[in-house]
Amino acid sequence: MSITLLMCGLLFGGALAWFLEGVKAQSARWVSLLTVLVIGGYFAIALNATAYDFSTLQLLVRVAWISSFHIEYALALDYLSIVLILLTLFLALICVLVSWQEINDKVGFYYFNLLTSIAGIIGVFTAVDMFLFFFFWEVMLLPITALIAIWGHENRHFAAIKFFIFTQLSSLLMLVAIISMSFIHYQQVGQLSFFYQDWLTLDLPLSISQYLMLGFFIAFAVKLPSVPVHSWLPDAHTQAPTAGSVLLAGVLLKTGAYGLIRFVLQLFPQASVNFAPVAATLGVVSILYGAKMAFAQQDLKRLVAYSSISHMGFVMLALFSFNAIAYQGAVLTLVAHGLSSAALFALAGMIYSRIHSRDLNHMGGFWLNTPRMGGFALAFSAAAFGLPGLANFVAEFLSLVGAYQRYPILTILAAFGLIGSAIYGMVLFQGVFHGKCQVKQQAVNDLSSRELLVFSSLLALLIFIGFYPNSILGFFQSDSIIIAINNTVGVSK
Amino acid sequence: MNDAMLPLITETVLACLPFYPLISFVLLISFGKHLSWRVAAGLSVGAMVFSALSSLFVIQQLSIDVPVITSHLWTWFTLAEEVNQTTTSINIKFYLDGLSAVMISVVTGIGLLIHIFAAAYMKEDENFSRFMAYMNLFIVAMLILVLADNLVLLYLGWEGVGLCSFLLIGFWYHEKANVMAARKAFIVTRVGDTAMAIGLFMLFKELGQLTIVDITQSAQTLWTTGDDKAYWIALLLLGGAVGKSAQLPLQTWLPDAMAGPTPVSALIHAATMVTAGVYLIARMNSVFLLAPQVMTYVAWLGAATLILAGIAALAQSDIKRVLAYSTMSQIGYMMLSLGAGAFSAGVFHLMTHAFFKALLFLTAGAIILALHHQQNLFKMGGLLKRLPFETALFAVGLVCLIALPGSSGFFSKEAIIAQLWSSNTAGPLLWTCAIFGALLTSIYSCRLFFLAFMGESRFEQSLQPSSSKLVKYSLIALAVLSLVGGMFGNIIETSLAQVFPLVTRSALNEPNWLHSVAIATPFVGIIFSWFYFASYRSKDSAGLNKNIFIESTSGLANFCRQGLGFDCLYHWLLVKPYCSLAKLNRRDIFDQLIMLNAWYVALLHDVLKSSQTGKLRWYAAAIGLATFLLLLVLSVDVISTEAS
Amino acid sequence: MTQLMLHSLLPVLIVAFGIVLSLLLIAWRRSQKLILIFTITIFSVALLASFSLFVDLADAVQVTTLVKVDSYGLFAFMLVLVASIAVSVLSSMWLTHTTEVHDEFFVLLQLVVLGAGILVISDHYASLFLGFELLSIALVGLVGYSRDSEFSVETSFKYLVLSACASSFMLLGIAFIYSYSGSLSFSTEQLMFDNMSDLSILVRNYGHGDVLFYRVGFLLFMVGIAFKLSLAPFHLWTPDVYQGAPTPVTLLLATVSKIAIFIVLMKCWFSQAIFVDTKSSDENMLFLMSIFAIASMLIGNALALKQQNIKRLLAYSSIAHMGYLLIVLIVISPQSVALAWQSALFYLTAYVLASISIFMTVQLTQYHHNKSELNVDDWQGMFWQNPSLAVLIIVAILSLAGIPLTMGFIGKFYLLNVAVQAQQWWLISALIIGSGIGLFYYLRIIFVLFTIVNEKNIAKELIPVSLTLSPAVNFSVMIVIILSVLLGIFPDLLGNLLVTVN
Amino acid sequence: MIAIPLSHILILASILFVIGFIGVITRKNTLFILMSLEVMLNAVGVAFIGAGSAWQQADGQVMFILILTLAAAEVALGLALLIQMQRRFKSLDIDNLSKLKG
Repeated sequence: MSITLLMCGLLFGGALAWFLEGVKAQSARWVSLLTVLVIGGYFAIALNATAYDFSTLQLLVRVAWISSFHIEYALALDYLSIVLILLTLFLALICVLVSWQEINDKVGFYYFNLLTSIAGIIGVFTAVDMFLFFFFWEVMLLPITALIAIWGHENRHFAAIKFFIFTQLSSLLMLVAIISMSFIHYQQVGQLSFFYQDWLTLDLPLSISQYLMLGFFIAFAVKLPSVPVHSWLPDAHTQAPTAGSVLLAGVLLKTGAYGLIRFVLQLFPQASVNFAPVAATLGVVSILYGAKMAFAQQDLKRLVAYSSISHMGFVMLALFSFNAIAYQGAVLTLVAHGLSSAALFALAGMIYSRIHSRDLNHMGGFWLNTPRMGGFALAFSAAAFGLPGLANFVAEFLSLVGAYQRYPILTILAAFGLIGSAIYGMVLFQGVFHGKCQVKQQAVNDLSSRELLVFSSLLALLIFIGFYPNSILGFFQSDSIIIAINNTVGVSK
Repeated sequence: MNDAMLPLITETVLACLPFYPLISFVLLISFGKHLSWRVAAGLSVGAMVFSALSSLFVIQQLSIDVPVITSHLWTWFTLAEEVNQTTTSINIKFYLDGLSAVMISVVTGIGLLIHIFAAAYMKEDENFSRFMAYMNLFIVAMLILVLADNLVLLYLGWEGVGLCSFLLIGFWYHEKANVMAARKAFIVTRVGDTAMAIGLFMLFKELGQLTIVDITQSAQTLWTTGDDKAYWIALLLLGGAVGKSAQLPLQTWLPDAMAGPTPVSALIHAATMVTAGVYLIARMNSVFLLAPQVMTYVAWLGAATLILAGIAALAQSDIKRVLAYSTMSQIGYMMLSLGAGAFSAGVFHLMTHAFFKALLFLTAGAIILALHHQQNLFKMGGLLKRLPFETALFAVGLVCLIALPGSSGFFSKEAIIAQLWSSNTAGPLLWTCAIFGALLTSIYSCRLFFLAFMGESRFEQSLQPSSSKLVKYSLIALAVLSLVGGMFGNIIETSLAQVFPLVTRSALNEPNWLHSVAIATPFVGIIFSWFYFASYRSKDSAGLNKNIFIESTSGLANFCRQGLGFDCLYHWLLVKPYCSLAKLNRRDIFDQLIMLNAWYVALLHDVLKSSQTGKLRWYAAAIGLATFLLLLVLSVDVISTEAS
Repeated sequence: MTQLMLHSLLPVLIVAFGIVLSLLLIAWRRSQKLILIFTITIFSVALLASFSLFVDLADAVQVTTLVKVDSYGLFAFMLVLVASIAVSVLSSMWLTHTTEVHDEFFVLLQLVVLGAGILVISDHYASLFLGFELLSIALVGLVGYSRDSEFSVETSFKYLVLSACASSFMLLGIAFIYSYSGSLSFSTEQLMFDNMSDLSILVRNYGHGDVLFYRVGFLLFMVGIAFKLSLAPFHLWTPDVYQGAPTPVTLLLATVSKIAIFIVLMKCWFSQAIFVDTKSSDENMLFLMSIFAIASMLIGNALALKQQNIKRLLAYSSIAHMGYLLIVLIVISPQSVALAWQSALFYLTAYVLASISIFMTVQLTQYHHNKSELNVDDWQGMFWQNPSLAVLIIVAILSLAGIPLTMGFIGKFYLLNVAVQAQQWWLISALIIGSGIGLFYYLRIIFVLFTIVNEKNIAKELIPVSLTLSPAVNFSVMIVIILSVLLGIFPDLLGNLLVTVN
Repeated sequence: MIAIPLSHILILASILFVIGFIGVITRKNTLFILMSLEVMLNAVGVAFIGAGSAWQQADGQVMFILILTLAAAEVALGLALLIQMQRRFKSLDIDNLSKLKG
């Protein structure tokens, strides 16, 4: 199987969409839909065909790239990246579908950007050369920034710049840490290396590794995002076009969590363990603060954006509890939140396309005309506040059960987030669908069949995972990296 | 039938039992708009019939030899605890024993009757099928709750019923009040749920188990009575229970929940969902028994709630709110009973209460419908003559509520009161509370009856009594159940005997007047009201001051009417601060802080820009100045490095 | 003088003879086209010569005490020549707008290149001085070249006076250094510093001054250099001159003069053996350089923040870039010098390529709007009208901002490598903050390109740029784009060249 | 001959230099600015000659000759611009030249 082919395919599809749109209008949509389907199919088939055991990292490609720094083009896969790539591809499909009628300007270039960013994200999930990782990490930002800046809402330039500067600044810190690591490798082994698995063998003194860990941590915390460096997210999500928000919330935030799992925890186990109380506290603060802020918002997309912050707080808390259950919970949260927040942003987009407003004050009473949409909205907000039976519940439950083993007090505080989430969930759902109708009812149509397809596929997955989480968790029973870390560090009760 | 096949069949039936209404729900929600009333009603009620028959069948299979029937569907997820190297599977698995048998029979039985009633009652509503769908979904969640083999699955049902309750309270979503009531109900119960969730985390940490049977076993082996951990866990579970069962201090949502359609109030907010807290405590009795202190809390909370709700009920003017407070108060009895260790009495009362409270609510619903949605008691009056059938049914319900001898309420309530005095965790003081509560019950019931059914008719318009046979039959069935429900006492006693352990009782000797007092109390209340509320039942309207039919505006009455000020307290203590905090920080203080940096940079830009004057001489001077400054810096640096 | 020495001086000699020949050509026949072609030919021949030399040269060649030819200098000279060719091409576009024959422009241009050529190979303060002044004085002529422009006098006056001032500071500095060390050669000082104790004996014996004079001298020397590199706080002239000068000359200022002077600074600096880890090195000098670097990064970026005029904006951004580049001077030990050189040359290449791209576009669009002042908003919606040109700008801007896929990122990566190895955390912090501020205005430009212009926007009288580009221009645009992206993705193509030669 | 210490010469040169520089920044008339620049350059010349003689080398004098050349070239350019300025603005006030700013 070739991940490179996967990325090239997406790039090629994007370019083709861009080119063909000039030749024949409307073709870009179909081309990108087809591309995503073909790529997704290819990935699924290739996965089935391989004989690798993905419970550990399987190196797929490793060739020299920049010889003066011993930088290599190296890609690898394990279940974590596979699950995240599948999520990415699925959401890519959703993105293509939700943009179907929303985007009417420069459609070809739009889809080009969309597919390019997907390619970049897949790169992030597979790169094991740290320079390459950083390369993809940055490259994926460009098209997403373009999506926000070109097709966004009224304040798009500000949001795009803010988004870009936040992530860029933090990732420069990471770059410094990456370079430092390679230099340490040089000092210890006598050769620069950016290869992830080389780094795992390094013997880092704690005095150094804590700073390096911090460099990585900040970059990923910004992407996750965690309070207090979260504030790019509400703006970016709010201003982005629907697909942009879906992509941001569904996948981009996951790269932060992925980075924490793959790099922060595994490269710097001891430093992470030492830092864990702080990180876990940040996670809890994010949960509570995000929930509180979500409640305060008038803007539908901002509300959902803050709810994402809250949910990602669970990931942070869970990851830094060093507990296998919590780890599973964190991974599942990634998937569940990816689906549910994508759905909520899609919902916001659909409402926006109907009433051209995101202001909750302009909404209310939509149920009358849009019972289907209301039903789905209910289900997705229920997912947001962790209703059992949907994927998010299992994810949060596992995270908290696991985290409780290590941080009882923090977990109890985090559990108050459940109340907070119920509050903003109510505000979200009732604000839109209950109460008296504020706008002309005729304007608000129920779901079209395309929208129905988007929602029902998302909901079906949420329910499926909600009742059969082992479909995902099954992959993470045996490879508990947390156990490995606990063993190396020697943490035990 | 092949004997060997029987367990398998039973298992299958049990496994399918909760899912008939689910099928109906899915169909109704997907195609509801296109279905006629007949089909929609048939579908939802039919599903309930299936469930009810299935539960009848499985309960039949329970016996002394087969005390428990389980049905394992699939493994939900597994919790691998690496420290103890234990792996716990959380299964989607149903567990039927005596306790859940009682519960499913109540849920499916009463549920079926209420569904039948609702099918007729809501016939005219344009969202009929949506309503029936929600009701079905509720039944699914409730059945999962009571059949759950582990606490996580129980939590699923627990949250599911909460969601349905929310949806049904806000069913008429155009009214702001309904919407807010729904929101309140959900959020307040969510507070309790969160406590319960924390309880689960704690349970898992301490015992490594979440399956109820395993918890029972390991709790008894790992903990001794009065263990700290048991105390906290029991307390947290109690938090969940008080939320769901509308007990102090999380009781405020229930009166508002009456905003929902009446069948909802009957099904969810009287018969089934609100008793989930009682079920939880009964189910987790092993843990509670290890924490006698918490048992005492349970009893006291129950007692406090029943008195508080009784007082509040005295001042209500809305017929449904009276019933709501009465529900709170009756659940207070159940809690009191559980706290006193009288688990089966509590569960028995749960069942009888379900019968008569469903009857009361449904009848009230029929009356309200007949009165064109008039719910104010002070605007009713004299309905005895105008709606004799409904009056009779209502009277039956009230008789049970007051617990007049012979009625079902009598058996269950007496069973509770009888066990209080000498209980280890209750005692004479709580017994007195219970008696006082019974007195209150009979007084507010009489007040309600007099106001609504006796005296001069104050409702001018013509009435529209329902002519639907479905309504009549379901009401009659409930009335019969209410009257004869007391006979199930023995069956329940025996079936529950295997579920609940024997609770040791203190050797306190019981005075022999106890029973007489308990039996006499309701009559005292009736007699008291007969005279005290004489004006309410007087037919002589001309000679009377009409003012008594205007709601009293005195402070005390208002205070009571508003549920003794809890709403106000919470509003100022929690809601208001949270909202104003949210409002205050709408612009996100962290964002502001970070954007402050942007502001600094912009300031720097402005300052520096002003240095770009375009004047050559200034530029030249700047070169000199900068050189001079650098010389200074250099010399300072030189001195400092040489000094060091 | 051996044949090797002559051979190694060939590129510079070619340019020098080119100037003489140009003068003869002018005397023979005045033709705009002819002189243009001749100039470009001279540059190309010099480029070829330096490339062959670059490939052949095994070791540095000392040609008299004044000049030392090494491959780094040669590479820099190649950069200078490439930039000069771009300048010639650009100016040919610009000069056709008048009927006059502008042969002296090209002679001046060749003089600038000669000055730069001398600078990059100089090994002595005298040759430095010669190159420096040759460059400056020729530039003064070029800066004020368009006499019709309202700004020409102002610009050239500012440049003349200020640069003369700065030169005098530098000369005074050189005099001080000389008074202390007794030599005007870069490299001999190394000897002196290696024997610190000997030096003090020397000083005591002769009484010829104090180490203080050396330090002050070096600072004054740096003032001159910093002025030319427009390092803060000697940056004030930069935006005014950039704005007032004709666009090709601005490009010249931004590239040729900066490359040459930075290279000579590096040579001078490294020959003084100032290293972080070496005990004998002068910490105060390192400190001084850090101040320059940090101040430039922050001030340059902050000044560009809300700037509308593109040329001024680029001026400010160049201040910041020179600040970044100063990082390579602060290296840990002599072993890292090679990396520092590679970093500097790579970074400069990226910078030159980006500058050429942007100024090319500025030149192309300037006359479309029929005004000499080009604002950022004038590029509104260019992506939809002139995608190739817009992509050129985007790639250049991203390169300046140091975003992956472009050379600029690799350049920044090199710099960070140097800084991390020298453990200069303050510099790194400043670089990160500076980049953050920089992103703001870089992104602003890019977003302007993407603005979707519809009827509503036209009211603002901002008509989107739509040009028809000649195939040649289009081709060169494509070449530049491909080159900068290619080198951004496969930096080995250039990096290996820099590594293997020395 | 009493040897004058090098430092004295350098200090003298510095003083001259500063005087020249102050001239540049205080004079409004362009001509005087050019003259002040000459003073600065000559101050540097003094420093070079002093240093050269202290080290008994010709380098200082060579540099001085180079500086003279530079000064001549600069003045030539300066005067040319001065004429331009006079033609265009009818004034030699340097402060008039401040259109480019911001």
